[in-house]
Amino acid sequence: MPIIDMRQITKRFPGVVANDKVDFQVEKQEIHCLLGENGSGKTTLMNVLFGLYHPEEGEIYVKGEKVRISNPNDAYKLGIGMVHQHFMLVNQMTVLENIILGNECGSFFLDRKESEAAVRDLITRFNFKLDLNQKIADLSVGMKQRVEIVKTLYRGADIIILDEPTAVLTPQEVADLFVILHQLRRDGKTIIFITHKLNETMEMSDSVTVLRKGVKVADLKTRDVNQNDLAAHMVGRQVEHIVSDSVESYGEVVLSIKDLVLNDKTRIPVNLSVRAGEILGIAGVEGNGQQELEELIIGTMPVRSGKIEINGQDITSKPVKDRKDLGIGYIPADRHKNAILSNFSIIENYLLGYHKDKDYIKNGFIDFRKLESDADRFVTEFNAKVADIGDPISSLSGGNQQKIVLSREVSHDPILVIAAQPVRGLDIGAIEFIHKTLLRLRHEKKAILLISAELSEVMNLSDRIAVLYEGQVSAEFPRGKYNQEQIGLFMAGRTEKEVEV
Amino acid sequence: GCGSSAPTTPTAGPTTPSQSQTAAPKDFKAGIIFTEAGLGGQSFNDLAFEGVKKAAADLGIKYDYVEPKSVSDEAIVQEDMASSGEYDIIICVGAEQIDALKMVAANYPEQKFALIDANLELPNVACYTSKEQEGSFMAGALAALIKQEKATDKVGDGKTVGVMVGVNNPLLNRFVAGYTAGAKYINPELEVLVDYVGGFGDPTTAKNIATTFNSKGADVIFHAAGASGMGLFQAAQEKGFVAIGVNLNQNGVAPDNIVASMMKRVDSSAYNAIETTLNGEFKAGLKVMGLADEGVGLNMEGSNIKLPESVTKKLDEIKELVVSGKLVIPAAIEEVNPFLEANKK
Amino acid sequence: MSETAKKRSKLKALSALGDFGSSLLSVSIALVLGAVIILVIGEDPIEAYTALLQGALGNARSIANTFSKSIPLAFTGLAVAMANRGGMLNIGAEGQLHAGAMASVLVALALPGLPVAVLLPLCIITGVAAGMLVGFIPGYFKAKKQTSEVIVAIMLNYIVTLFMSFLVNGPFKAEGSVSQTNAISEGLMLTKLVGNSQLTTALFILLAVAAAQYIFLWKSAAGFQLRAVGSNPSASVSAGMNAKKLMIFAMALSGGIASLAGVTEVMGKYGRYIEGFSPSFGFTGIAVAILGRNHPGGVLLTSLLFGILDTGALRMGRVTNVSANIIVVMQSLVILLVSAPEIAKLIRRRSR
Amino acid sequence: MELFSRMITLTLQLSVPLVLGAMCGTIAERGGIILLGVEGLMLLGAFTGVLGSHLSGNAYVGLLFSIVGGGIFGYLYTLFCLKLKAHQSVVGVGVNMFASGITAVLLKVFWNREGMSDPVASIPNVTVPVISEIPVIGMLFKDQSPYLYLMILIVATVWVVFYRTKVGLRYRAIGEQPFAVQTSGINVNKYRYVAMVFAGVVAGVGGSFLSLSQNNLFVMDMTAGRGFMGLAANIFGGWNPIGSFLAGMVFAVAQTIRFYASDIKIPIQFIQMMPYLLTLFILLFVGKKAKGPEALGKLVK
Ligand SMILES: Nc1ncnc2c1ncn2[C@@H]1O[C@H](COP(=O)(O)OP(=O)(O)OP(=O)(O)O)[C@@H](O)[C@H]1O
Ligand SMILES: Nc1ncnc2c1ncn2[C@@H]1O[C@H](COP(=O)(O)OP(=O)(O)OP(=O)(O)O)[C@@H](O)[C@H]1O
Ligand SMILES: [Mg+2]
Ligand SMILES: [Mg+2]
Repeated sequence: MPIIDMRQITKRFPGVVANDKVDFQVEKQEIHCLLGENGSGKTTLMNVLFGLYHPEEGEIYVKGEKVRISNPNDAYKLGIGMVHQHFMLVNQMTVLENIILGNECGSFFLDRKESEAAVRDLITRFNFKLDLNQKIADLSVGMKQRVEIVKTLYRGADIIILDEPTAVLTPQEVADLFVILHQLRRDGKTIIFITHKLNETMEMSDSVTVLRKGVKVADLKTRDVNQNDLAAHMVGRQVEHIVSDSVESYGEVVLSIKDLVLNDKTRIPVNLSVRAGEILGIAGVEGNGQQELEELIIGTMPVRSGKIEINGQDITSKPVKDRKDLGIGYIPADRHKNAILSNFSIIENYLLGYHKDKDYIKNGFIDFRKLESDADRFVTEFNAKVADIGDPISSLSGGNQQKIVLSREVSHDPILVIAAQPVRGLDIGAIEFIHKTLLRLRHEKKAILLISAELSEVMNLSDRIAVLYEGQVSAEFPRGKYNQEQIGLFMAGRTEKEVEV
Repeated sequence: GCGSSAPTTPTAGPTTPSQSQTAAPKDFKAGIIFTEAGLGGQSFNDLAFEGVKKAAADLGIKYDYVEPKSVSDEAIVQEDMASSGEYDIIICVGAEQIDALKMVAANYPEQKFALIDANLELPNVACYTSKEQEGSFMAGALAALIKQEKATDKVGDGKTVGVMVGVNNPLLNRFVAGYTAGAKYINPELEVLVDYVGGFGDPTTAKNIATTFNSKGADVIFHAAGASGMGLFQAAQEKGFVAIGVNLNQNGVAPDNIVASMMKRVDSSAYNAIETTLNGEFKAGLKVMGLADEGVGLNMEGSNIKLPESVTKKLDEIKELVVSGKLVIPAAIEEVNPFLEANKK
Repeated sequence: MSETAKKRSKLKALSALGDFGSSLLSVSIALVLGAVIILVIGEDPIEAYTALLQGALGNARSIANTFSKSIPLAFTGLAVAMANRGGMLNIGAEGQLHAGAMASVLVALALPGLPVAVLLPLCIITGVAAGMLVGFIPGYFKAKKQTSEVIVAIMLNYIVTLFMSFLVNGPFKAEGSVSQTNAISEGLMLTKLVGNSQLTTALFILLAVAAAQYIFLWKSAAGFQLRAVGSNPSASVSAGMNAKKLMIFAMALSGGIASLAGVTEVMGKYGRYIEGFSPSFGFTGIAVAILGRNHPGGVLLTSLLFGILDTGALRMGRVTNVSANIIVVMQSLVILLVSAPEIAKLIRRRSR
Repeated sequence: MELFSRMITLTLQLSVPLVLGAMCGTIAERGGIILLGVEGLMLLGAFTGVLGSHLSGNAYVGLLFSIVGGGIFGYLYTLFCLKLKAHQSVVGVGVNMFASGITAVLLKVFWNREGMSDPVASIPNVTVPVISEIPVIGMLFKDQSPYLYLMILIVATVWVVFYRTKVGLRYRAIGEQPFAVQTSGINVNKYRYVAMVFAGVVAGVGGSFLSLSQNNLFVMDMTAGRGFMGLAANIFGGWNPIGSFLAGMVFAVAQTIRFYASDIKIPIQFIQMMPYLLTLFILLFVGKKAKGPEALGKLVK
């Protein structure tokens, strides 16, 4: 008997059938992947199970009994917990406070001691490394996720839903998460794991359900399938695997970073350079200076010490706009925060960063004719699914938003493209497209700085790789020199000498 | 009921021949336009309104009134009333209506207007102003005399009295000037504390000013601060000092502590405007209501503080000096010192 | 391309119409509630509302007055909307309009010899400059010190009005018992558009400013930047905008627009600065801006609604015994109900 | 010394409405509701207090009225903000206007008077016998309004509830990340309603302090900007009960100086400006980050 049995679930939103008569069964104590492209209805289905959405049709059985789940409280009573795609944590509060929120010890007064004891019990049992008194705002993404998991455990969940938990994690963190999930399963918990990453599905799940456009297309045992099968189910076609080819000649140095200090504590200088026609990949566990590197080059963070040059021109103390005008295309890691005006139209989003350019601005006014025709062209060229370029960009899915950002940043003939985590949270199709675009740009002799926590992405695309560790470059080498394990060691702070021995 | 009972008592001004009204035409209608400050808080708007209401009761006339929300509304209402032709007299309260009335009254030469608290020379406008400084001078003198004669055990040996007014403007500074002059006229050594509440609807601040004054030694305090003044009376009762009321007889609010009220008979001005128009005796031009005309003056009725004859006699003497024109009371603070220099005893 | 553009504008127009419909419904509810209050105090609501409509729209003069009353509210509404678009709440329009009014009058008084064609623009420009200065301060504090612009502006409202009170009772006091400056020359005042009404060429200034604001915000590069910073400062900074400068700019601009409420009042209606001439135009402007969806067109419509209520109230107060305070209550109900879009939805749902 | 003690007493009195106004703001805004309507809520409290005292003849019944009335108005305020999804800043402007108008209308209804009520029974100041004789601290117990102690009690209670209880933890979380709290199975809106009722109560008490303790009647618009100052104190105090308390005290000290400075020979307007100028200078030199609760104004379903 499946522990979760959802039958014929249908959930409609205005204009979309998000779940169309979906059957979904999960066995006790398994890790069950829910696989599907963006917008295929995975989150919707799980929100139904967690009581956040109410389906138009269908029934839910938990542990054999028919249930009505009308809110998250009901779900918790049935032992169902959920870790959302966007974390539901209170940044200003401590880890402990976040975990106990809603289920605190004490009758009226908060019994901190007892709560802490209860949580501590839990984290030692599962071997979580968490400082209960740290503020959430100071935690890394991986840590935050751990807090989310502890939260569900603390509420007594034995069925834990994780919505795209690895989308924002570094390889190390992903590995750590898998260890935790396996441990949880050993302890009798059931895990539902939403993802669109095939390798992860293969690596850690027991069974897989695939959704496509709101319809369930497959129920599989992981051991019976391979990645290609899964991809075919998911996308409905075979998928390419994009790897860079080798290039014989590079152009001049475009970006040159001299003695730049990323980490104010260690103050170890960093030297890097990117040549025209070259992709320099920056690998490393997130939080090791990537953010600073990105911001120091683009100019949103002032340079304390060191020098940055573009085509030999010192830009160290130039304002952002002047730098961008030299020909920098910039895809920031946090696109919602740094690259998008969400309630502005798609057209207007194409103006962001070009709000002073002669192409679009005539006598201080916006040349909408030119802007709209460019927007139309970019949207088509980049294959973004857009109903109307006058719609707010927030009406697009993340993948399509990223395509808008990418097309904006690379279509103005930049000499340097900084792409930070460019495919984070995107599905296979979109990733394919973005990777192809980066390679195309490289052929067009652009210099590309690719910052990514996704090691395979860096290894597949880069001509050279630099690994960041605690604000310094722990290794720099041409592609192919080291394998994944070795690079993993650099990411942990080992030097080339240590690794070669 | 204390302050509230007062408005029902005022006998309409001295010019009330009460026989003439018997044949009041049923359709006589007055319009009254208040200042932007509106009714409430025992301001001159309220006083004028009392006069109109009394006229309605005595003379059987009808009236409409408007409380404008801004100064510019006053012109709209004046124009609207005048153009309607419904009103036998339109009474405008407050000097801030002068600019608008200058235009409107000129445009409607047949329409009769009364302007209260300001002067405008037009053939169809009857104007009434008061000499607040004269009444306030009496209040100041009273304050000084109470202290000098130890008229009540609520005052001490200190040499300080106080006055607070609603805001710092020329009209209210007449009260300040008159009071200061009056107090120092009696006793040049008195110190007169002055403060401005900052509004007419803030009794709390008024009370704090009063207690602060009192802690600095002031034990007779006068106000011209509308409803804020209620805070003064509250403080007077709590701290046990003497207060002087304003505009209408406020003595009943705290009869043990309010020794007198400085009356300003705006009500009789309004009454007079209606009555003369009704009787066909409307006369344009300015009527100044001073001590001489009983337009301002002290009222001790209803106070439980009984003044010794030494005080009342002296007050009568001073009043005589003012009425006869021997003392010309300063209407601005700058004029107080020259006045005192000139009238050194 | 132009096809989709047309469709787009049609859709926008439709949704605007829907918004307008809900607002009208809310206004009606407010009027019904007002009618109940009027009944309770023993007056006839029909008579009262007839008077209100007549007073506001009964003849050319009252229509003109209605427009004239909506002008200062439209200016403060535009001002608050401008700041809102830049991500700032300008609660200081009251202080800004007082500063503007005083500055323009003082220039007029100081330079009586200049020809009107020179002096009038000079007065307006000085007034706007003064408003911009007062608006600049909270913007500057916010940008440089991260102090809440709300608290700074509240303090400035008190400081500016007290300072104006000082000027008008001290150095620039006119003869007489009113706290006001001397009158400026009559020729300098804004020209009346309808005889015996208060509608002046201020209307044209307003329409020009509203149009300019629309064009600025949605058609100009600077306006785009201002809205961008207001909507997502960090993305704007990453795109090379100077967020701090733009914040200050938005507040200064807002202050300048707010000042026009004061400038056009004193130059159009009074011919002098009078203490307390503004019945909280600045605060009501917040409601006007938000009810007008921070859009110049919406602001103009909303202010007109307020103008109708204000002007009509005068007649209603005169011919009935409905006091000014009841009108204040009704206006506040209009503000409250129009600000609550759900009310219209709730009612539609019920009636289905 | 005598002067000093009087100044202290005055400062304490002045602080009561400011601190309570600030507390009202703190309670509401920590849960994510923008409260520009403190002024109006206080005015309504001042009115209901006097009404209660008038109807019953007992000032303490008046206080009770202001408490209950404040709670009801706090509830209605929230109804607009949450159920009717009104723009919260506009609700503030609207409520301030409504309070001013409706109290004036009701003055006419209950007392048939314009602008102010008849005097009613008021709550006298108290002097705690023995303790008031102790030097220095004695001042705190000599001739003080009972509201002062009520205020301290409220500040302490809010602090304890915020930082020492379960509901406080949840409520503070609501102001930062209501969705997170909601997914923990907590009814966010219920918490907001309850908190806003308390915010209304605090405003009501602050209002009736003016009408029943400082005075013995209601005067139109008698709050005279104290609600706005309270709101400023709340922001200045960092949306925190102790901060609000201290900020309210700072403002009160500034006002006390204003009363004692009125004999200095400078124009009165500059003296009246002092509290506001002082606040600006503190902001300029001390600097105070304008970081409010993250979810201010955000609604959940
Ligand atoms: N609240 C909503 N209102 C309207 N439509 C929605 C809503 N949530 C989801 N949808 C629609 O439902 C469909 C399924 O969305 P859902 O978020 O479940 O997809 P998903 O598989 O989780 O995708 P992703 O990988 O992007 O997380 C999409 O087409 C989306 O547009
Ligand atoms: N409240 C909503 N109303 C309408 N549509 C919604 C709503 N929420 C989400 N959607 C739709 O759901 C789709 C997926 O949204 P979501 O935010 O999950 O995207 P994402 O996961 O960031 O994107 P991607 O998976 O493509 O990277 C979008 O097309 C969006 O239009
Ligand atoms: Mg997604
Ligand atoms: Mg999803």
